[in-house]
Amino acid sequence: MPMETVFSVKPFLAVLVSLIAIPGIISSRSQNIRESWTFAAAGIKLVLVLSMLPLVLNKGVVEYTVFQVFPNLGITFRVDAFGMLFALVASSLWIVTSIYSIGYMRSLDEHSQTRYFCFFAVALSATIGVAFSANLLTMYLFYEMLSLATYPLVTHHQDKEARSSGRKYLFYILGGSIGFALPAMLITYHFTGTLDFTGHGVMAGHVTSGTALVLSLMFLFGFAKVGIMPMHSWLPAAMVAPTPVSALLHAVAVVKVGAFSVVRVFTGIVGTGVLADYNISLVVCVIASFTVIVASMIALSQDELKRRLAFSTIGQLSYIVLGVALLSKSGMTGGMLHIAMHAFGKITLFFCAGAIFCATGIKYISKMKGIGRRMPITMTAFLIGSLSVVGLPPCGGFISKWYLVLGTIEAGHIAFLFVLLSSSFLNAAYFFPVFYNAFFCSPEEMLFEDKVNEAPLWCVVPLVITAGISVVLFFYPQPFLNLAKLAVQNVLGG
Amino acid sequence: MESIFSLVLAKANYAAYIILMMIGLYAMIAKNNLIKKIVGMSIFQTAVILFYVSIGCKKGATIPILRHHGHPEPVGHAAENAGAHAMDAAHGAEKVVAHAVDAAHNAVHVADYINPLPHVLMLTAIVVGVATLGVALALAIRVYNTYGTLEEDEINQQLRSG
Amino acid sequence: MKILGKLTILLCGVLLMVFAMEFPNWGDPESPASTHLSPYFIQHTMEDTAVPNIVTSVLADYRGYDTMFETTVILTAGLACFLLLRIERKKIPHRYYRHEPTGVTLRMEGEKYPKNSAVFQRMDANWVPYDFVISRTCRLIIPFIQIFALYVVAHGHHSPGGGFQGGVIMGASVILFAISHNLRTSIKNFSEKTAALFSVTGVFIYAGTGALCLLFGEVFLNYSALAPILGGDRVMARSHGILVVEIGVAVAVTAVMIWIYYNLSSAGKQDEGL
Amino acid sequence: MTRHLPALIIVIPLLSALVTSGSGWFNQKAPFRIAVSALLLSLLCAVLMLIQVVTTGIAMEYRMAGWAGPMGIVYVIDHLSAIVLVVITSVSCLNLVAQRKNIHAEFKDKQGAFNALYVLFTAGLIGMTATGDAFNLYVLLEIVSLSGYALIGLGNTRAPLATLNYLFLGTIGATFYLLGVGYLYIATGTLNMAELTTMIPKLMDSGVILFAFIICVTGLFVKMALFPVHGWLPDAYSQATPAAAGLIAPLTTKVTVYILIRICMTVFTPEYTFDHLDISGFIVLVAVVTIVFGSLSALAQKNVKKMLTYIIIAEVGYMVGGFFLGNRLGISGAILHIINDAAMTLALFLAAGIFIWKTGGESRSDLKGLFAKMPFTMAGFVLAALSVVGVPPTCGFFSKWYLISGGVQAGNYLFVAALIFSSLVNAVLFFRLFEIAYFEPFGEDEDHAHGHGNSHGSHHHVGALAIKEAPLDMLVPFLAACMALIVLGLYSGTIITNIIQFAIPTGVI
Amino acid sequence: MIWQVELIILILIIICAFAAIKVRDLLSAALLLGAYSFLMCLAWAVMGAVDVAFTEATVGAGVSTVFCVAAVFHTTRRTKD
Repeated sequence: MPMETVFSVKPFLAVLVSLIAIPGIISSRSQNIRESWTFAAAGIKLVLVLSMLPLVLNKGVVEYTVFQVFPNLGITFRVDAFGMLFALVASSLWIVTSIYSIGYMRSLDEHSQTRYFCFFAVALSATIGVAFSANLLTMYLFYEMLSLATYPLVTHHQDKEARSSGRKYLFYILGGSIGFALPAMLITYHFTGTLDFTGHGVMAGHVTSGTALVLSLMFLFGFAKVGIMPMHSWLPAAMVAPTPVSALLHAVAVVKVGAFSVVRVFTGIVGTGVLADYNISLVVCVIASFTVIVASMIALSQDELKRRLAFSTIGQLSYIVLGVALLSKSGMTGGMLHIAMHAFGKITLFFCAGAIFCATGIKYISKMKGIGRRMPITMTAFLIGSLSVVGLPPCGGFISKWYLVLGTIEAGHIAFLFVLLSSSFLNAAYFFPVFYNAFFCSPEEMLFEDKVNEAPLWCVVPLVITAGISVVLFFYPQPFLNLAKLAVQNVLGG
Repeated sequence: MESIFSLVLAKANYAAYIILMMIGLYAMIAKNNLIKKIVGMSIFQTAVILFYVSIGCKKGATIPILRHHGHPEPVGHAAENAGAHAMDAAHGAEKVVAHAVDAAHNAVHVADYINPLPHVLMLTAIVVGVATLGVALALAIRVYNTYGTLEEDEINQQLRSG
Repeated sequence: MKILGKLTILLCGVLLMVFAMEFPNWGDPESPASTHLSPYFIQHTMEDTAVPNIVTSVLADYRGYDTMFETTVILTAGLACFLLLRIERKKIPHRYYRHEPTGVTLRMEGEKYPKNSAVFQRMDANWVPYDFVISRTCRLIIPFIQIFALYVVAHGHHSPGGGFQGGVIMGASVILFAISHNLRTSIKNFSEKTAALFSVTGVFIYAGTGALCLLFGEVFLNYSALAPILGGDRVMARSHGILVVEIGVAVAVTAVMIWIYYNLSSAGKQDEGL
Repeated sequence: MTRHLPALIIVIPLLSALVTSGSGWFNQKAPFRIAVSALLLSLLCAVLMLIQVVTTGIAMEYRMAGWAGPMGIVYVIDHLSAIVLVVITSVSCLNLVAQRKNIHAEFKDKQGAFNALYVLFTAGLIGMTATGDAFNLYVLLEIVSLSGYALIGLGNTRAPLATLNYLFLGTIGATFYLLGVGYLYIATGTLNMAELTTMIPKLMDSGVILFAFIICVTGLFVKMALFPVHGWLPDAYSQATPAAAGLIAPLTTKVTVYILIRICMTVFTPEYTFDHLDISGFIVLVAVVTIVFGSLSALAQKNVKKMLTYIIIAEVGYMVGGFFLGNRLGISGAILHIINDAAMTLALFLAAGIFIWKTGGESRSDLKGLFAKMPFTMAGFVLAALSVVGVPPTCGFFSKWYLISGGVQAGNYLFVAALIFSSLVNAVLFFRLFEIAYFEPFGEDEDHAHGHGNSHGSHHHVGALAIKEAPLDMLVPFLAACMALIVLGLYSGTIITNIIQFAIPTGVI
Repeated sequence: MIWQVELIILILIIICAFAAIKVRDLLSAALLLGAYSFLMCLAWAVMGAVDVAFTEATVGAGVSTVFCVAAVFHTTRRTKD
């Protein structure tokens, strides 16, 4: 596998750029200046990420070591296909979310907006850091940074509910990472002497099957952001956050960082060989399938829109884990691709939920009767988003799910095919009532006393954009598909 | 009889220091009154000094002050050597042997004098003892000014109730 | 607590006893302590430092660095007592005065007090009549004690004693004065500020001598570097250097002992004392 | 000049302490200035020596009074002591600068004595670190202890009693150490650490040496507050004034751990400590109990300072346990943690000092609304807390990394579990504080009398709305300390490969 | 070094130490501590440690005792144990 390695400071800059913007954000006197700092940082970040894309597509990697903290282990960045895929998703969605944040926060006149934008920037830095990290240590560093930076965002409202949710959030996330991931990382380091992500993992030949299983499970549950049951309940709780936060962080950045980390560790540290040889993949598949089904069923029973979306996310995240754990070429492609596809679909859904809340103050599905007539654009976008999540054409979600389904067949585990299919039905089932309520029920008098129209422009534009991208990705999935295929090639070879 | 007697004699000092030390330690741990504890502390420290002084003892030797008359005779010789000692006496042990032969004419017999080093150390320890005692008493006076008592249980009672 | 204490000391005691059995016999001239390092001191003190009292030479020269900190320990204790106890002179609710001509004791309250005059004399609250014998005897012997203290300091090279012992005796003489008369009289003669400054000066003499050696290009406390100013050859310079630092020790110890006594005996008020 | 650095680093503070103390009788501003400049000079010396030692790779030796080897007292600056010296001087200097206002408020007319004791304390620590003589160590230990008693005893009304208890235990500890030195002397006839190193291997089976080891180590355990003998620490440290706590809390236990390492490695040799004696497992167990106990006790505290003191106890467990794992990773971790923990504790106590200065209380509920009122202070506090929890890239993570790796290598999973447990508990502890500071609005209840008899400092209390960010001369040193946490973390690799690696005898793997 | 003398002194020292922590009066305890120190100083003088004995005589038996008495004077003589 010829690989061109370029040593460049770009990945580090991409991580740093939003941190550099923070002093600007803090010291800004007016809202507009503050927001322009955010946009500037977001734009530069996207440009930096994009500038590395051609190289990565040509099977090259970009490397940069910032600090050598241990003799053979440093804070090192390394951009490869999989990381690029994730970074591309995150950095492009940051711009959209920033637009949305402005609309949402200003229209609701939220307090402490400066703090909000600061931590948003930190969170993004951390996300890109995770995407570009070259070894487990760097990844852990940014993972923790993300956990902590999102705490003030999750608890933005600073009320009782936010407090208890924040507590739950930290309990699961920090508890998982310190309690499981950190020791697992150290034990791995002890056995293998390295933590670098390689194509085939580093554990092979160093650990026994039992140890490998325990370590894999410790990683799986330790990176609790992936929301594998039983480490999932922080996610619905974290929905107390302002919607843009839920959108970017809980549909995209945080949870996807969890999924990304798990995938990275499984492929780069544990190694596909070990996963297959010691039957760890099967165990992981079973756990993921369980999560997929149960989360979808719980989602059915939720009335609050954001909570329903949250449980939907839990299920969808397990798709990714499941896809990768299948260890077949298509399955892995599907899993990795799902990171991108689901991100665009789910963020649309969250934007819609936020827009509805912004315009009407409604959180519950049962009260959204007839809302589609008042907010047609929003609800159409919602339809597209949910189609993508369910996995129906003409949306991007279809592509990833297609690959996943192929993957189960390729791997010869037909049982998981049924899991996927039944889960898709469940997905459809929990999104259907929303449309039904929105479009086919007559509006209740009480709810629309005032004139209710679409949410502010700042809110609507982003969701139109993301819905559009979701559709576009169905017809033109190449950028992400190529990256995913490249990534799989790196892992499985050939 | 003779052997037991000599054994007791040989270790009597060590036994005494251990007993004293334990008395002091007991007072510090178990006594209720702060001044008593301080007294115990003093006894405790002095016991260790007794131990050190016992180390320094040497049978048939006298106090560590050289018998001499007027100025030291080999001054000139010593003056040349003083710097040299300072510079390269790193191999002290070998030097000692070398000098033992060398210094035979000096008429200073090591066996005649008690080991002075523990004495020096203990001067320091005594001073540390009195310094600690002073600070401890100062603290005890402050405690008394605050609580009006020196009994620990009464102080604890006051702390609990108020 | 008592039972715990008894148990602890029993355990410690037995343990100590067991290990003490391994010691070389008491007074054994062949023990490592007597054969390893000390012979060097015994044999070379004269040629190295020209001080026959080996303890003094080891104390102030070979291990002079230790002794400097030993003096600092004393200073630290002085500072600690001062800091812990010294309080601003608060309003004293009442004072006792003695009308000299009549011998009547008056208790006075409020703000205004008579200035110390020939007629009214301030007394401590728990005053006991001066014992003529004690106060006169003390007056009489204090000068002798002080001269003895000076002798102990100065003759430390040749006989037991040195800066420490001399300093303590000197300090004790002032304390004796304070006890036999009263604290205020003593403070009037030797104020707290004087004590504080003297204690600092004493340590400064020691450390400064050491630092002077640095200036002369030798290592810290190597008095032989001071030969040009102290006179004599390098060996005698050591001997003289020892005397200088002993004086420093004596000054420091004297002052600190007095200082600590002032603070302890008056609980920091420096007004009425033991 | 370079030759004299090991003497200058301690002589400068000593002489200036004297001048400070004297000048306090004439001028109330001079003492502070003299003290700061002396500590700065000392810091300079320490840095120069570190550079010299690292570049040459040879330990510096300084013969006090010109007497070499066993006759005189020798100062030895090797890699280990050089780095610890830098830590001591910088922590002391930073804290003094940060506490200027506190000191002025608390000791109006005793500036001279306070600053002198402060500097003497530092000088004592420097001496303890640099000395190569077992008895000289005792003398300096006593200087540190005595000035420490005075500094702590100046705290609030409860402080004298706490200090007296500290004094008793401290004296027991120091006297045990002295006794241990006596046992060593009786068996070998020397007090010089370098010579003891060469003599002890010949006497490995001697009971006297064994007992000397036991009693020395026990004495040091008392001084560093390991589990069964920790009782004095929380009371003493939490009752001290902020200025004193900020100096004593970061340094005393850490330097004592350094002494432990020095005694075990330089005097008793690693072969004796780890291989010949079969006690490592037991001591690691004690350390584990200390960690668990410290963490759990910290959970039960309402008073912020008291909570911090229990964390210190747990951290002592980290270091002792890591050292007695007996492998290179564990010892590296312990040494690295000495440095890191000093910085972390300094930052935490400076933060506590700022809180007390601004709000007048030290209970948890006094932190209400501080995130809004003092964002920079709280940002620093969060950073320090994260370091204690062990979140990268703060330094706490890296030392914990080495400690855990050491535990894994030694197969001591109990120790690993204890470290993880303690990290989790620390996370709970600090996030509980953050919750209060973040969620509860400021000044919900106005009375700061929370029934713990803390009258001291309440005069600083000003109206609720008047509280803004802390004064600059408190904030800047504090933030500097916080930045140091990150810098230390990022350069921990450099510290390990260039300094600590050479501090561990090659025999240890 | 006459061992009989020394033995007697050691025994007296132990008695003094015991008495100092047993007596129910702090002033007596302080004075017994002084006596203890003085006997200790005698013991050391017998052992040939003249400088140490001298120091103990001035510091331990002299000044320390005065300090203790001063402290007792300012606090209380009463004690329960």
